Parts: sequence; C-alpha cells; structure tokens
Amino acid sequence: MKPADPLVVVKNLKKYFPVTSGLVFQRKTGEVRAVDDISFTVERGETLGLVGESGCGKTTAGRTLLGLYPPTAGHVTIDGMDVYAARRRRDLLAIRRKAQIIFQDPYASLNPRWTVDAIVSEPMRVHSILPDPKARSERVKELLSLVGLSGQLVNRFPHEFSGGQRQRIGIARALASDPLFIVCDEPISALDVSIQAQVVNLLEDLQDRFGLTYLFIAHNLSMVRHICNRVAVMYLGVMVELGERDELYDHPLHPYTQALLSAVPIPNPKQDRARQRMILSGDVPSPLNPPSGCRFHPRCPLAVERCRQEIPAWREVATGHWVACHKVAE
Amino acid sequence: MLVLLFIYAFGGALIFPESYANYTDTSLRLSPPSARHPFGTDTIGRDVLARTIYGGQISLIIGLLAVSIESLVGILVGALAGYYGGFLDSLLMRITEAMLNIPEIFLLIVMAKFFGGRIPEIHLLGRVFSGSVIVIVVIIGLTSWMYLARIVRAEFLSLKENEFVLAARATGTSNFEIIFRHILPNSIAPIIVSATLGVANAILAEAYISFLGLGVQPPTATWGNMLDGANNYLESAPWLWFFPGLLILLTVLSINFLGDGLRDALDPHSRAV
Amino acid sequence: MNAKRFVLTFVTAMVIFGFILTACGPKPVPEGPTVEETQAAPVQPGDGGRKVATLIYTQEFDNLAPLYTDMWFAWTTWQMFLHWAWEFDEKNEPFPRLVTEIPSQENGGLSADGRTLTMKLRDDIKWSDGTPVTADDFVFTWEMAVSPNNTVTSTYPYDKIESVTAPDPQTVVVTFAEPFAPWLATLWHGILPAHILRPVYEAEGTIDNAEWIKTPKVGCGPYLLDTWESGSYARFVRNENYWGSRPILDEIFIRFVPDDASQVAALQAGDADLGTFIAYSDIPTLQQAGLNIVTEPSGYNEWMFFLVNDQVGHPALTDVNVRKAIALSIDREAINRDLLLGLTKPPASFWDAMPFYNDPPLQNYPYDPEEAKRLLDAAGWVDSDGDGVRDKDGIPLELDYGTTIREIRQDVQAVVQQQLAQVGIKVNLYSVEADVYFASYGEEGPAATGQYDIQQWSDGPLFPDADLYYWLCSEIPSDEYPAGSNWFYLCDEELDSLIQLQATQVNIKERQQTISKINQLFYDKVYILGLWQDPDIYAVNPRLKNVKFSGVTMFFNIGEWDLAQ
Amino acid sequence: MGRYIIKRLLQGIPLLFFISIILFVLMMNMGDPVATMGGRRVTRASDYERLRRQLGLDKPIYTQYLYWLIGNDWTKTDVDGDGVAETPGTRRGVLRGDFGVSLVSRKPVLQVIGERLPNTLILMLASEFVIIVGSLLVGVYSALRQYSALDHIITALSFIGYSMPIFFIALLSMYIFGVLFKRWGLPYLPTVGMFDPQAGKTTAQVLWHMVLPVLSISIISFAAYSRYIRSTMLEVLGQDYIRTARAKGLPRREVVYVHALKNASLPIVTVVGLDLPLLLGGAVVTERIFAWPGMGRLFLDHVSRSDLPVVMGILMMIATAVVVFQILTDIVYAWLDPRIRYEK
Repeated sequence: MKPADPLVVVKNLKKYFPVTSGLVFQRKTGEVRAVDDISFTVERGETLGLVGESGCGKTTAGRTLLGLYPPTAGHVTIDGMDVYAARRRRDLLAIRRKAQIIFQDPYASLNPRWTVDAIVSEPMRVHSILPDPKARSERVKELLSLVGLSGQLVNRFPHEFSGGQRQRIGIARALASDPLFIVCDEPISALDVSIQAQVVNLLEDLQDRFGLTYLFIAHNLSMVRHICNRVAVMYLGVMVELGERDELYDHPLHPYTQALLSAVPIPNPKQDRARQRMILSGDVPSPLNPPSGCRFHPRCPLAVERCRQEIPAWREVATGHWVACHKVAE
Repeated sequence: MLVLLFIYAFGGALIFPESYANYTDTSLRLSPPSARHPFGTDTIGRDVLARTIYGGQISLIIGLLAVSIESLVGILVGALAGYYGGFLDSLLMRITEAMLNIPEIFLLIVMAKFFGGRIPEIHLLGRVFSGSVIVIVVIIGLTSWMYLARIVRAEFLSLKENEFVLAARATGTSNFEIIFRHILPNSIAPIIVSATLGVANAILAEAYISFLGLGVQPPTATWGNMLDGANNYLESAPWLWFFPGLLILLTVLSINFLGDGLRDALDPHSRAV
Repeated sequence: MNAKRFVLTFVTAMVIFGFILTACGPKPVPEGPTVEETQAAPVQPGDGGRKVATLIYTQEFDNLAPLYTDMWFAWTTWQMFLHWAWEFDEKNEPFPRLVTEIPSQENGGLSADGRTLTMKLRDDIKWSDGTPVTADDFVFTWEMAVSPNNTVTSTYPYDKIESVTAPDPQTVVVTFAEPFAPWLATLWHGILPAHILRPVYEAEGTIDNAEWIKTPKVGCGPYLLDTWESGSYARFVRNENYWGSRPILDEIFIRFVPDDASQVAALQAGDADLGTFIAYSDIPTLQQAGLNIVTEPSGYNEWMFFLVNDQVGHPALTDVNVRKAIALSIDREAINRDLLLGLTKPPASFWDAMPFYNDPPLQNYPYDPEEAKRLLDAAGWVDSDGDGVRDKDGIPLELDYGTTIREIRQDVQAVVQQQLAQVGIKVNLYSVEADVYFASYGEEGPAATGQYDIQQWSDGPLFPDADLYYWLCSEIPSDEYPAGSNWFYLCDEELDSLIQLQATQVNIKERQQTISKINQLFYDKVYILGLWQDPDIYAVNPRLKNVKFSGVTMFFNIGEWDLAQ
Repeated sequence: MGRYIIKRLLQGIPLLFFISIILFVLMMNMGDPVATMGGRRVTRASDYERLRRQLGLDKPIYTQYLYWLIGNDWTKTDVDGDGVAETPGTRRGVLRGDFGVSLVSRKPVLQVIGERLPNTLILMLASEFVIIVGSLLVGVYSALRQYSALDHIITALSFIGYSMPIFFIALLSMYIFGVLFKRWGLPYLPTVGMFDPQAGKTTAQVLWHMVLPVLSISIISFAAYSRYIRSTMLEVLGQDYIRTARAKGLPRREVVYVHALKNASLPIVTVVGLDLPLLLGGAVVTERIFAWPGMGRLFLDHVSRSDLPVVMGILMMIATAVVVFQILTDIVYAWLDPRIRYEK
C-alpha cells in the first residue's frame, strides 16, 4: 500500500435512525436521516475538522464510520480494511485496534465503577497487547504520564478526577491500543475554557509523536482552525463544503459556511466591525422530514426555485475544495 | 431482627438434631405447649419448636435460592432485551408482560403441578431435601423474575447509550463483556434492592403454595407446609399455626425493612412503599 | 425511627399473646363443645313445621347423572332421586327396588350358564313427570353406556353385555358375552329416563350436552333436585309424584363445606343434621357434642402395596421375608390407636368388610421389630458398612414410598419412615397430588410407572362384590399397553389364575372358596399390608331419626328419614 | 383519545395470545384429568383410552390448542377408536365464545365460571371499596398529621400489614373473631361460607359472612395504599400551588380535599388498577380458608383434577381482566391528568 493512500475513505455513508411505533413487534414509521450520503477521505497524518451546528449529524457520522452504529448504506475503509464487511471477530478487532474515539463528555465516557487502571488497560486486554498484567500496569502508568497524569492515580475511580483529568484518561485509553486514527468527538466542548487549550495542545503533541490521524469533530470554528489541516462543514446530515483550512476560512463558498464563519468572533475588533454579519433566520428543520432540494434552502438568503427542486451536486470547484450549492459558479 | 431469625433457624440446629425435628411420638400428638415442647407438638407428636427451626432453614434457603434464580433469569432477560433491543427485546418483553398478567399465585399453582413429583430427593451437605424443595425454588424463581427483568431492561436502555459503553465498543470489547462487566455493575443498586425484597416475596410464595398443599412435601418441614391443614386445628391446636405464621411474618417484615432501608440508602429518589 | 420501635413493641406483644393463647388455649377446648351444645339446642328450623334436614358434604358432587360420574358424593345423592334396580341395606344385603325380585338361579332370573339375566320390573314405578319407568329405560341406559358418542366415565360392566332387550315393558333380558359374576354389584347404578334423553340423542348424536345430564331434575326417587348452587348448596324437595310410600322430610338441604373444621363446627352447633367423610381425629369432639357416629364398611381399606418386581421395584421386595419384616416392624396398632384415635384397626384381609369371603378370618402380623431384624439378617440384608441402613451385594435397603398429599397419609408416612429406620430400612417419602399420583403410564404417573417401591392408597374389591380384576399379569402397564392397571407390577401365576377363575364363577360357594385362596395367598406372600380400615363414617344429629346407611347405596332409606320436632 | 384507546385494546390481543399459549403448554403437563374420573378407584384401562380419545386428550398439543382456540367443528374426529375419523366436532373454540365443557362436571365452562364469578366479584368489589375508602381516610389523616404518634403507629401497622401472609391474617382473625369471641360469649362472626343456608342467601347474611374475608383481603393492600397515599399527599401538599391556594385564604378543608386530594388520587388510580392481580391472587387463599364459593376455590378444585377447560377459562378470564384493567387505568390516568397526552 502506498503511503499516499488516504487512511480513511468514506463513501456515500448514510445513517438513518428508524422511528418506530409498535404494537407487538415494532414497525418502522419514519426515519431520522442523521447522516445522508456523505463522502470524504482523511489523509494519513492530517487532522480533518468536521463542523456544524448541534444536531447536524457530525457525531453520528463519527460514530458510524467507526462502526459503532450500523450504517444504513455506504462504505468505510480504514487503512484499507472495510469496516462494515468485518464479520469475523478477528477482523473487527483489527479495525478497532487501529481506530479509536475520544468522547465529548468526560463524565459519561468513563465507567464509574472501574478504576483508572481497568479503564486504560481495557483496550490492551481486549486486543491481547501485553498479556502479562504487570507489564500492562506499567504501560498504563506510562500512558498516564504521557497524557500528563501521575501514575499514582491508577487505583482511583473516575469520580475522583476533574473534567480535564478525566478527558486525559479518555485520551490515554484511546492511545492504549496504539491506534492510527482517532475520532475526537468534540473532545473539549465540555471542558472549561482554561483546560480546552491544554487538551488541544496535548492532542497536537501526541499527533506529532505518534503520527496520529484525527477526525476532529467540533462546533467551535476557531479551535478547528487552530488544529485542523482540512475542514468539512455539515448541515442537516449532508456535507455542504470541504476544503483546505485556509482556503475554506478565507474563501467560504457555501452560504451556510459563510454564515457560520461570520458568527465566529475575531480577536481583532477592527476587522470584526468591518465584517458583514450574516444572520440566519429560522430554526434547523427536523431531520425526520428534511426539506426538498437543497436542505439549506429554507434558511438560505440566496435560495432560488431551483434550490427547492434539485439536490445540489457535490462538486470539486477548486483543487481540494468541494462544495454542494447551485449558486456557486461552475 | 433478621440476624436473630437466622440465628434461630441455623443456630437452633445446634440444640436439636434434625432427626429430633422429624421424631414422631404418636402418643404425644397435639399436646399443647409445655416445658418439654415449648411450642407444643403436631398431629403425629413432632416437636413444633424443632420443626420451626428446621422449617425456618428450608424457608430461608428457599427464599435465597429462589431469588438467585429470579435474579439470574431477570438479569439475563432484562439485559438481553435492553442491550440488544429490536426483535429480541420485543419478544422477551411480550413474554414478560404475558407472565406479569397472570397473578403470581395462579402461575405458582399451575407450575407446581407442572413440575409435581418429577424431581427426586437431593442430598446436600449431609442432609436430605425432598425434591419438592428444588421444585419450589425453581417455580418461585421462574414466576417472579418479571419485575426485575423490567428494572434491568430500563437500566440497560439508559446505560447502553452512555459514552463509556460506546467507548468499550470502540475498543472492541465483546458484547458479553460489555453487558456483564460494564453495564451490569452500574445497575446493581436497583437489582440489590429488588432482590432483597424478592427474598421476602419468595418466602411468602413458598408459604402460600405449601399452605395450599402443593409446596414442599413432608417430612421436610417449612414454615409454609407446617401451616397446611392447620385451619382444621384452628380451635383445638392454635399453636400449630400460630408459631410458623408468626415466624413468617417476622421474617418478611424484617426483610422488607432491610429492603426499604437499602432503597433509601442506594436510591434516594424513590421513597414509596 | 419511631415506627420501627412500634413494630418491636407489636412483635413482643404478639409473642406474649402467643404464649397466653397457647397457655390457656388447651383448657377451654374440652369445655367448648358443652358450651355450644347448650347454644345449639334452641336452633331449630321452624318455618311452619316443614321438616328440612341439612346434610354436609365435604366435597361437591361434580355431576349427578348416572354413567357420568363415579364420585362417592354422587352415589350418595342418587338414592334421593334415582333408584337402582336393586339396592343394598345397612348389612350390604341386596333388596329389590325397581324389580320385583332379585334375579337368581332359584327364581329363574339367572340362567344356569350365568350368561342371561332376566329382570321383572314393578308395574307401578314412574318418573316424577308421570311417565312410567319401563324396560325401555334399561335398554336405553345400556345403549347410552356403550355408545361411542357419549363420554361416560366408565362403560363397565355394560361392555360385558352382549344385548339388553325388552320383550315387554316390565321385562328386561340381559345377555352377557361370557359368564359374569359381579353383575349384582355393578349393574344398573341408576337408569336414564329414555323419554327425556332419547330425543336429545337422536337430535345431537350424544347425550353429553343434554340438560338432564347437567341438572337431572326429573327422577324416580323420593326427592327431586330443586336447585344446585355451585360451591354452596344443593336443595332437594319431596317428589310429590313418588310411586313408593310418601317421603317424610319436606326438604333435604346439602351444604358443600370443603373444610373439615367447618363441618365439625356446623355439626356441633346443630346447623347440620348429618356430616359425611368424618375424619377420625374429629370423632371424639363430635361424640362429646352428642352426635351419633355411624361407621359403615364400604370395602375400602388403606393399604401399603409392595412393588414385587425386580425389573421395576427394589430387588429386596421380591423376597417374601423382607416384606414380612416390613410388616413386623410397623406398629400398625399404634398408628390406629394414636393417629386414628383407636376407632379403627388394621385390616388383615382385602375382604375385611366381607366376612363371607374372609373365611377363615386372617390375623394381622404383630408388631415385632426383633423378629423383623432376624428375618432381614437371615435374608442377607445386614448393615455391612455401618451407616444404619442394611445392604446386600452393595445395594442399600432404601425404598421409595409414595402416596397422595392427604394429611393423614403424610403423617402415617412419617411414622412408618421412623419405625422402619429402627430396623435398618431407609425409606424416602414422596407425596403428590392425586391427579398427578394416579396419572396413567402414558402420562408418566409415578404410580403407574412404578416409581415407588411402596405405594399407599385406599382400595377395595368391587364392593359388595369380591372382584379384583386389576391384579392380573396381563394388566401390567408397558409401552405397548400403557393403559394397564396393575400398578403393583405383580405377576404371580397362581394368583393370576385364581383371579381369572373367580370372575367367571357364578356359583357363590365355589367362588367363595377361590376368593379365600386368594386371600390366603395375599396374606402369606405379604403382597399388601393393611394400614387401617377405611369405612364410611357419618356423624348424625340424634334428632334425625330412622337413618340407616349402606356401604353401597348409602342413603338407601332416605325416604324414611324423619326429623324429631 | 379514542384512537389511543383502540390502540391499547389492539395491543392487548396479541398479549392474550401469548398468555394462552404459555398457559396451555404448562397445563398440558399438569396432571391427568382422566386419572381421577373413576371415583375412588383408578380409571379402568379401556375407559381410560376411550375417554382420552373422546375428550380429544390423545391429540398432540398443538392440535388441542387449535381446537381450544378455534374449535373443531370444521373437522372430524375418531371417537369410537377404529382409526377412522367419522364424527364431526362440536366445539366452536374460544374465539367464538366457546370455552369448552368441564371435564369434571360436564357443564359448559362459561356456565361453571358464571355460577361463581358473581361471588368473587362481590368479595372483590367490597374489598376494593374498603381498601380505597379506608386507605384514603388513613392516608390523608397521617399525611396531615405527619410525625404525630398516630402517624407513626399507622406507618408501623402498614408495614406489618404489608408483610403479613394473607392466610395468617385469615387464621388469626378467624381465631379471634370466630373462636375466641364465641368462647367469650361475644357476638361472633361466621367463619365459613357465604350465607347460612337455613337463613337463605339474603343480603344481610352475605354481608355478615363477608366481614372476615374482606378484612383479610383488604389488610394487605390497605397497608400499602395508605402509605402510598400518605406520601403522595405529602408531596402534593408541599407543592407551590397548594401553598398559593392556602395563601389565597381558601379554607384548609377545601385545599386538602379539593385540590390536594384530587391531585394525589392520580397515582392511586394506577396502583389500584395494577394491583388487581394481587387481589385476585389473595382471593384464592381467602376463598379456600373461608369456604367462599368463588372463582378462586373453583380454580383450586378444578386444578386438583386437571380440568383443563375450566382452569384455562378462569386464567384467561383473569388475564383478560388484568389487561383490560391496565388499559382502563391508563385511560383514567390520562383523563385525570391533563398534562398527560398520549401521542396518536
């Protein structure tokens, strides 16, 4: 395999959650289109940002591509291995070992009944890395010091830690199986602002040291700009724009991206004042019953009749810059 | 109080050997309480005091064993239904609901007949238990797991969406391990409360079914079967039914207290009776 | 918590109450009845001098139609509204009822080969709706009994009959396929009213669902069913159309009281005039309350049956000396004295209630545990491993002993277990519900499949006939013949041929000799061991006059019963 | 609301199917109904085979279930044992309202049950009434006088009542009110039966005989209910709108009985509805002890003879009642609480 191959390839990924009502056995009466046909790749060693408002499907996308939710349709390969085709437990474990996830809520993501040692060593146990318990304990301490925690804390329970510390434990767990790829699912949004930077720096540091690849899910655009190489924007289950960080931030093409960016406070007040704010009207429609055509059209200031009728194609308008909008010039 | 009852049932065994509890002296039948037989004697001259001691052992053992079975089935059904969801959940929950809709005593009677006389005697720890003890344990276990299953299912439904479960899945931890090592320990509090109260219910259930003559068969004594036929001696030999009845009441009462206390301690949100 | 302290107080109070109750409890018991007696006296049914007798049944009859039930409580009730062709008196001697005389070889009613029975009916008998009772009713009854469309409980003995004909309305001719000795005791247990049921049969093909089968309100006896309230009572009123002498009571009220203690209380209080199925343990109380206790032999005795079959049962039981040792080591006198309050004694013969067949009378094996030990030692069953249980060739002398869940049976089991343990025989006790215990071989009933080495229940010959058909080798159940009724798995060729012989012996004297041989055989080989005689026991309030009971047709003279005012 | 009710009713049907299958399987292996038909003697071999054939007990279990469910009048059976099915069936099946014929009394099951049902209902309704009225009074009282001596006593007593096996209450009350009162020369209560046959089935008689059984059934549920009412009352009384009502100067009586009680009665409705199985279960034991001619005793009598049609009929009727009661509970609940609106 050539090193130039992307590490993660996502093709036409769909995840619908059935809405059921049942008498005896449940019957599907509708579906939430949380992720509706998205495609992208993540290159080795890069950090791809995935942004969008809450409820747009970013978290679902992240979890589905790891196979934590069974997909409705689509393919995902990680390091050349098809995630959804893995039937045998051995194949699945191989994928699980390469791809890990860090969660948003450091309070919910650690089993409250387990000690730190048990939590961090679980991946090693499952993947039979270091079968010797003693060696495993040593490794746990090593991992903890790697994320900036004292190895003395291994026998404590999660509730004895602060949020930031807990998130570090979560990171240590993710690292325990020596993964290539980590989905960072809003890893900092639940943390105090003062801690956020520390964690982001830790993640960057780890990326450098271990050559990790991140899919960084966030709704905080400024943090994304800080850490990501490329950024993808999602709206209501679909991807509307994807591009190099600077290209996207400087030349947003999709009206939704423009709106998002215009809401980001810019540290320089002069620039900020000069900027034109774009305020979106209306609420995000229900993914249970998404709008026809372009999903953004009910809130789009540029919407025309065509946007109501026709789903815009996912096109590459410039090298590495993809967008789905009728109004963007060919 | 519960401790006292346990001491009564198990410590009493040090004073009277089991053969004494089953020792019949037909010439002494139905003698009222006296210094020699503080609780009187029964219809074939057995000492009621000694029988309440051995009966207590069996009743308590039945209570504990039945709850073990109840918990096993309840946790298994609840966990599978809650964790896997979908068709399995629907199927298991419909069965649970169906069983819940038949009053327990009817189910017990039908089950007792279903298993009646099919299991031979069991020799355990140097003692002989009539096969009906096992039957009773099994049927009580099999007719009482439904509430627990519902509790466990609800716990699993809420816990399985927790991120630490997702994290475990992302790690590649097997479903079995997720169910039993991740989720179950986190739902243990309501299970403990429910199981404690379950012991009281199991002892009562044994008493009911034995009272109706379908439970544990002689010569093994239980508090319940000591009461069987006692209403024929309502007037002439009240000691026959009073002591075992009182002991059942005390046991159930103290277990209920314990369960209530546990609930208050473990789950401060629900304080209903 | 205050509440908890209260509970403790309450509990203490309960315990104290318990001791007070038990301390003073026994004393008032003997006084109790006298108090009630004085109370009971003024309670009299006084509504206009109507004579209403109240009977207590401890079980409700399931059905009242002949052929459709074999329940004891239905039999007792039949004599109120349905007569048999001939009935039996308090000495269990037959007397003619619907017939003019009981057929016999002397009067020409029974042919010499024993195959043809000619019955002459009275000409004045009629149903309560006025229709005469004729030979046609007998023919119809036979037809219904053997019709495959009717789910009668038993076709016996009608299936032994080749034909029943009615040459004229007062003559019934019964022809048996083979000579059939027990006809007197088994034939015509109630007849069906053809004029009511034949139309139903012709219309529906069965009489199963006929109204008369559910509530037979038309009868030919002294009383008629008036109301039957399930679970509570049944009321019988005088048959104003009765062909015999006018019944004396106006009304008979049957209360269903399933609980022994309640029956005793009602009898003590004078609320009832007659109690049935009295438990031995209640007899002293009732006698103290001034009730007459009447015991009437019905052929039944409580038996231990040994499974003498080395394939199915315990090998030790095939040795007659082991069985004899068991007989010697059970103190049956003490059981009768203490548990049955000395009101009965252990039966020595299957025909204890029928002295005619128990001739010469047998004497019970005594209680002699020392002799039992000696017999067991001699038979090679010794306690070689010192565990208190005898053994031989590595097989411990450990027997399974099963019965139904009746309290007295379970009590006796416990006593027997203890007494046998003293001679080194270990007994495991089982007791299950009757419908499980008596379930068939195909249903894996424990008795039918020979799971117990010793079984116990109450049994008797086809009283007042001596027949005992189910001890035949051919009746041993097997996968090929799951309906077999020889649950003793006993196959003794001598016994087998004697049983077959007696069933065809129409000559009474010859038959008596055969039965006596069987009796001696049972005794010598100890195939069965009697525990206690099981007669029907009634408690009768002295104001109920002229009451007689039979062991077969229980209330045979109910039309003559009277109430002292 | 209408659609909700229909939906809930539809939900009950498959549930009842499930129940019937479970019960049928259990019951098929229960005992042998033919075994006890011979009276005191074991049923004869030839009769045994014939009866099993005639009653359809020789058929495989699924066939029996099918016949039980939809009847057998569309097919022919072999009743004379010659291997040829010649007799058309007569059963119409449960779905067409035919619960079969009792194997014991040969009466239609519906008639057998119908004779006993009213007796049980009388007992149940009276008990329900005593429970609800009594527990409301006691519960409200102890809520209003929280932590008073009487409140403590009530709490403790309810704990004891809750833990009492019903037969112990029954025996104890029989002993005290029947035996001891009689011995002391006090007016004593009758301990068995539904009425004194000499006096006839008059209302007064039935009421008089009902006292002890109703007492026994009530005590267990009564204890739990009054505790429950006490806690919900306390909760409601602590809420803002009650304080507002009081602050507005509404009389205390009105506040308690109109506002608080109305809201506190909501959860009670649920408990009452859901406790039906418990009550019916208690009735089995109570009816047996007090010789009450109701369904519970009918059940015991017929279970002991493995009378499948009757036992099945009783259990299905009870299961149906429970299901219907649950639905009713939900509906009443929805009706009482305007906050609860069920989705279509």
